[in-house]
Amino acid sequence: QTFSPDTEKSRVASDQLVKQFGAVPKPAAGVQIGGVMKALSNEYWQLLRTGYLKGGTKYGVKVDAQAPSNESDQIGQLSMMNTMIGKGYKALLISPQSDVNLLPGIVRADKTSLVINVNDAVAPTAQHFVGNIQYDNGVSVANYLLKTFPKGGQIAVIEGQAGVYAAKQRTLGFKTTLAKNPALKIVASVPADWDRQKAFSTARDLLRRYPDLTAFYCNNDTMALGVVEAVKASGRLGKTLVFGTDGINAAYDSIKKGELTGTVDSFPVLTGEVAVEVAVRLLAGQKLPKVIATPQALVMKDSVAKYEQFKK
Amino acid sequence: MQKIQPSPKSANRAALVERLREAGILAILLLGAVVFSFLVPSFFSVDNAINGIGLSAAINTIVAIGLTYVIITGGIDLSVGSTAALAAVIGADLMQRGTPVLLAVLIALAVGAVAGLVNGLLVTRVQLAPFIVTLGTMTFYRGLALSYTGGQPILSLPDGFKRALGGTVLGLPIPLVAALALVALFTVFLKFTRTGQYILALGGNAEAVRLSGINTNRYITLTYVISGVLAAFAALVLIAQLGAAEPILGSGWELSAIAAAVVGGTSLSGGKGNVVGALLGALLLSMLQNVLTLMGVQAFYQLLATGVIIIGAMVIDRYTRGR
Amino acid sequence: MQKIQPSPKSANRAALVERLREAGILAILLLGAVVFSFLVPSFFSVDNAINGIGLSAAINTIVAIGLTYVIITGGIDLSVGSTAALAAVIGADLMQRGTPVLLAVLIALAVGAVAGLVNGLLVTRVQLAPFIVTLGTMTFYRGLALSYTGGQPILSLPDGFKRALGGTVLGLPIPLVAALALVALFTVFLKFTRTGQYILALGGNAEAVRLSGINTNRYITLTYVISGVLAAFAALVLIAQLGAAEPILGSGWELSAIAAAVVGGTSLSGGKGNVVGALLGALLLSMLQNVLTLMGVQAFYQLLATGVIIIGAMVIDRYTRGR
Amino acid sequence: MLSAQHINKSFSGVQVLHDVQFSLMAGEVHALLGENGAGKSTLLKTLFGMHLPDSGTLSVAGQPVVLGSPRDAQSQGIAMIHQELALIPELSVAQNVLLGNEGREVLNYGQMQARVRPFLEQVGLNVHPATPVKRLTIAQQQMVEIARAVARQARIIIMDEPTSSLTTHEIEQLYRVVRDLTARGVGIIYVSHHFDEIEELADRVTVLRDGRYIGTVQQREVTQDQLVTMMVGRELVAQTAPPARTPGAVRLEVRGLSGDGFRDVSLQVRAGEVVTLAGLIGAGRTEVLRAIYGADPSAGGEVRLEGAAMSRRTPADMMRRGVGFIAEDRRHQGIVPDARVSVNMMLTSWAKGKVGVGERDMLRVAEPQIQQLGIRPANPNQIIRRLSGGNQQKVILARWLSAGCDLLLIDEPTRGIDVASKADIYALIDDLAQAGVAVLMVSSELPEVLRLSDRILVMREGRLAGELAAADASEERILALATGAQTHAKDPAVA
Ligand SMILES: Nc1ncnc2c1ncn2[C@@H]1O[C@H](COP(=O)(O)OP(=O)(O)OP(=O)(O)O)[C@@H](O)[C@H]1O
Ligand SMILES: Nc1ncnc2c1ncn2[C@@H]1O[C@H](COP(=O)(O)OP(=O)(O)OP(=O)(O)O)[C@@H](O)[C@H]1O
Ligand SMILES: [Mg+2]
Ligand SMILES: [Mg+2]
Repeated sequence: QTFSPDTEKSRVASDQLVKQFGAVPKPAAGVQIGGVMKALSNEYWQLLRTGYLKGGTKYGVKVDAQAPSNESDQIGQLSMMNTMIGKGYKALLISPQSDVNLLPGIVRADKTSLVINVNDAVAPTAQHFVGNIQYDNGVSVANYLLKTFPKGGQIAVIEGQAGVYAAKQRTLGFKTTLAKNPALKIVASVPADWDRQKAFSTARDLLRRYPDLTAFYCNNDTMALGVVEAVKASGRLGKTLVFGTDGINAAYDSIKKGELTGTVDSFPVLTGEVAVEVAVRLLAGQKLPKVIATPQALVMKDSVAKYEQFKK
Repeated sequence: MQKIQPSPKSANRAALVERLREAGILAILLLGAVVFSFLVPSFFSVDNAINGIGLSAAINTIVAIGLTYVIITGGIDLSVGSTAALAAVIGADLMQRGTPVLLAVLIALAVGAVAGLVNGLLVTRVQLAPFIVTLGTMTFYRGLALSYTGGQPILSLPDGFKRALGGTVLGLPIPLVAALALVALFTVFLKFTRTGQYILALGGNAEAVRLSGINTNRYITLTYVISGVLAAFAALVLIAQLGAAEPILGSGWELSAIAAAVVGGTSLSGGKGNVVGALLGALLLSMLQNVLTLMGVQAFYQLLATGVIIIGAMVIDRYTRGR
Repeated sequence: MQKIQPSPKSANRAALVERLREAGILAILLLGAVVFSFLVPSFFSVDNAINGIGLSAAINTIVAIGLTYVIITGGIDLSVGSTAALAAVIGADLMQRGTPVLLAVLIALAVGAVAGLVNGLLVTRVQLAPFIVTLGTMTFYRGLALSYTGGQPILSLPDGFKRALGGTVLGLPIPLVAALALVALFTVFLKFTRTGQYILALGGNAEAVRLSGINTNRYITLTYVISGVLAAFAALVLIAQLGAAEPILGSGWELSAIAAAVVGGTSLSGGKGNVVGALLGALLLSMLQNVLTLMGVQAFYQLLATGVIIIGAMVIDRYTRGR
Repeated sequence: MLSAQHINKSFSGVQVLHDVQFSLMAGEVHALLGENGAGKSTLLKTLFGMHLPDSGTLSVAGQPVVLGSPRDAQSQGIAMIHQELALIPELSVAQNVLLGNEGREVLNYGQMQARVRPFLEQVGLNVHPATPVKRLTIAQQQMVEIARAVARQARIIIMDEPTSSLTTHEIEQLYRVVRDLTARGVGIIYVSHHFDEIEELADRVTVLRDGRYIGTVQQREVTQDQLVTMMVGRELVAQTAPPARTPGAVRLEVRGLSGDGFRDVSLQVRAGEVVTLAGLIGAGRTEVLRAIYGADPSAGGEVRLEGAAMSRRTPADMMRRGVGFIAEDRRHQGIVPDARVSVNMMLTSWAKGKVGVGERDMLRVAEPQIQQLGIRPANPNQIIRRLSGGNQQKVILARWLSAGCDLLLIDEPTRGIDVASKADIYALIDDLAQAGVAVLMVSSELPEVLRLSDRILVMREGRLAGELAAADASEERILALATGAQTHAKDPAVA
């Protein structure tokens, strides 16, 4: 009964929007769109914000995006949303800190402004969701491993904060897919709370216990970069693969240096642009499917160049 | 000799000076409100006061009342956020399974009470430091809440419950009304009951209270129970607003509530504190957040501004009180 | 008359009892180590002890030393994590721009010192509560760190720096060696210098020390400076290992460090504390984390286990000390 | 009605009470005498359930009892006035008096204040019952403690040095209270180091020495000298006036000093001179002393040390200029309770760079001081909190003696100190003066004032009321100045 973009039927890929719904209509003059971000302390959210601003310029609307000062101030974020509703934005792009903390804001905004849920926690009552399919993040790394290590190996998962939607789905997608080959064994799946330092020391412990570890799959890039340092310190660079998620700049740099094996880029800048586009279309009265899935791709050393253009 | 004894008048004057502490923050609050009303166009509105400031202040106030009690005895309760989450998911789960709302609410409050009782007993009977005890239970209760729901949120709460705690009465949102009522109740309780007086006395000089033949352990434990129950109640108010309960609810509550209490004049070394101060502290912090958002201040600068304003308010408070 | 005088022997016994506090935790550490060695195959190895537990405890130990000093005077420093972040990004930025490593390190430490000095002056000169001051600066320094880098991590640190603080000496990781050296240094400083004695006495009764003609403000401020410098140093050690400095580094450090100090026998009400205890406390917490990771305990159960073990260890400690 | 037999008590292996016995009859005042550290407080604490004796029996009204906590003792009708004040500073006088005895759960302040008033009147404490206790002087707080014991309606009241911070006027009040109580059949155990009080009040006297029971005598049948001999095991020769001294140059000059609680105080103290501020409770003497030392800010006026003006003084400045200060409230302003005796003694010496912090350095300084002042137990490593009150006071004196100073400000130098030690301390102050140290002290004990002072400055209501030279001084003249009464017309309050 719960809304999950990962399984939602009413869904369209963002690159199909123009094909299916025509060119982006011109918004009325003076339309303002507000962004309620999750936080700005992770580069991912900053890139998303960049996308919003870019989208605003591109489609001719003014976008203000704000973020609470830390990632676990749920009531604070709700107050922030309430405050922004009061300021009279035509559409609000919200990235809730948890699945439920912005629900009353959504109800309140219903009368005055349109609400679009942009990544990564999912408000079950949101009318529209723009973002990548979290479950698929895990799937793409698992598929790569299935293909590369058909004879099997030992895999460790570094999870995000316990109980968070993105962490759950990414891990689930990864594990479910990987189960196709029982020889690829998940030897550990432990949380590091999105934190570089924790990921680093957890990975060191795991490498000691499983010195021949084949690969780490990490729920985000910050943790993956911490894991890379642990792998380097254990002298296993190149032997133990490390995959991250998000596609932040630092992850690209690391991939280019040959340290991080790959990251599932969900193109935050592009996502931000799409979110603004979707808002503009909806404000113009278009009927869009409930979920607009943004692209994602497993970026590795050989494909860095191809994807880097989306970073601007 | 008569002349040099403190007269009743000067005793009243003393009480007045004590009250100035609250007045100081009230003044800062009002001053802030006036300044902001000029600076920020959309600040001065009933809607903003209620929805922008009121709700977050209400939850924080309710939690801060309990923490004020605990802190007055010289203790601390870091587990409030986790207790809140545990009570919320158990209560919500029961409602979802069809338990009558009132019963589910009572059970949730009881969960809060038990969580507080465990803290209290570990502090008084086993004589562990409150910080360590509640640091441990903070983690433990969170683990309980998460494993209880398997990490999933509980989404569909009965409308009756949502209306009862999330609605409005006389145009005022119930959370705010509840917070104000609790402030009144616990102010009276602290000042006009024997128990409240013992709690105050305990923080001032626990040994002296024990020598007066009073069972100090009982009263210390009681403060943790109060803190647990109020955290549970705050959680219920919140989930009624949100319409859903999740096990990660309440993280960071301890810090905001301690901040509200301390800004409101409660001393972390115990013996001094008042519930109205906690309310004022919570309002001040919420107003700050609200104004910074309205002004469109970016997150990084919000942090800078928040830091400066918290310290600034305390400095003003310090100098208006004199000395 | 002679007979009722405690002999020097019994005085030594008293000192011994004081030391039992440390011994108690040491015993728990060893007991834990034995139990876990049987439970978890890869736990019992020199490598795991040094590189698994020791290394991850190093950072926390360094921060906890500073907090121990602050807490002994009856204060608290919540700003260590933010101070660490600020020092780290400034130091890293300078290195990235080609400043000589040693100079950049010194500047980063100076940033920590200044951050601590600000805390200390607000506590002693303006006489605000340490909790509020460092809550404010915790927010403020974090805001500074974030705006300094625009929220971006600083990635390319010179290899010389990484090797200097992240490498090994005699097969031991430098962070661990540094932590142990600092524990020794600050233990000696506390016990065998005038300043250390004043810091201890201050926590016991600041007014008595002030009336003995001692400039208590200076010593209190010093503890905050020490805390700031050590937080900055811990940050440098961390970024040398991680190879990157990010402005959100260090969040939550205050809680782990306070926990290590308190588990190690430092009393939050001041006057009592020892640096070796902070080391033992940090080791205990790291061992716990290490074992849970090695055992592959699921996220939710890690929380449950952490809570139970922290409290359990303190209960055992309590009863082995007797009384 | 109360009897204790064969009481033994030891703390961490050190025996403090050896086979002690004690009994109390209804309506009697039974004084307990002994030197500092003799075990008086310890015995009383076992009677009040604060310590369980290692062996021995207690009985109340003929029934054997086990007193495991103060609650048990209270339910047996025992109340206690503690040597160290046990009040809650933030609560009002009324709340403190009724603490644990409020009756109903919901408090009615008006009624509580009304309930308390008669008790305050009975002890002669003229403050509003709503005043927070922290705003009272120590003496007033002591009277609150007494009122509290009275309000308990106890059958047995234990008073552990109730007069150590009272002046003559309150002591008179206390006598009256005690007589009221005994007339109603209440038994009182009374500890004091003042023989005049014992003479005035006590029916029987029990003497302890080194934790041993020496004997119980009828007060009327013994002389003071006999009691002293029982206490200290030898005879003491009492001196009543200071030795002849010739003061040197002016060391401290205060001109027109004003502040909280005092106005326009001017005085001088010369090298080798002992000057005392005398006066009634609340006359502002403590405030003057603290303001001179820079412990509190002053509102106006001037303080000069050897001619040099000390404007913005802090204790640290004053210490560096050779000024010492011993505060009135030993527990809150004197000792560092959880630190060792040696550390407590060294604080100032360290600041002056006179000693290192090595154990051997500390012992080198501490041991002679312990010997000289007769501090017991003679163990520099004991935690000071575990010392008897009198011995704590000696440690604080030792703090300044070992650091050395040219001007010593002492507030109540012998609060809670026994006769023998008092004589030692007087001799010590004499020696200091002899060595050229200037001493300015506050004392509420008139015999002490007369015994020590070269000059006596009497304060009344925050102002200097007059000055007496040692030769002209007498208790009557001091009191007359202190109360503002004419020299011969007796103040009814003092009578
Ligand atoms: N808790 C304790 N631990 C160790 N020793 C103690 C403790 N309490 C008291 N003592 C010791 O017991 C002895 C008796 O102390 P007590 O306080 O009974 O003396 P006192 O006769 O009341 O002296 P004073 O006249 O100074 O008040 C002292 O040597 C003291 O140091
Ligand atoms: N906190 C306070 N606020 C206002 N007045 C005070 C305060 N403390 C003391 N006073 C008043 O200051 C005056 C002098 O106080 P203080 O008792 O300390 O003088 P003193 O002569 O040293 O008396 P004592 O013999 O008790 O030491 C008194 O009138 C007292 O009531
Ligand atoms: Mg005594
Ligand atoms: Mg005085």
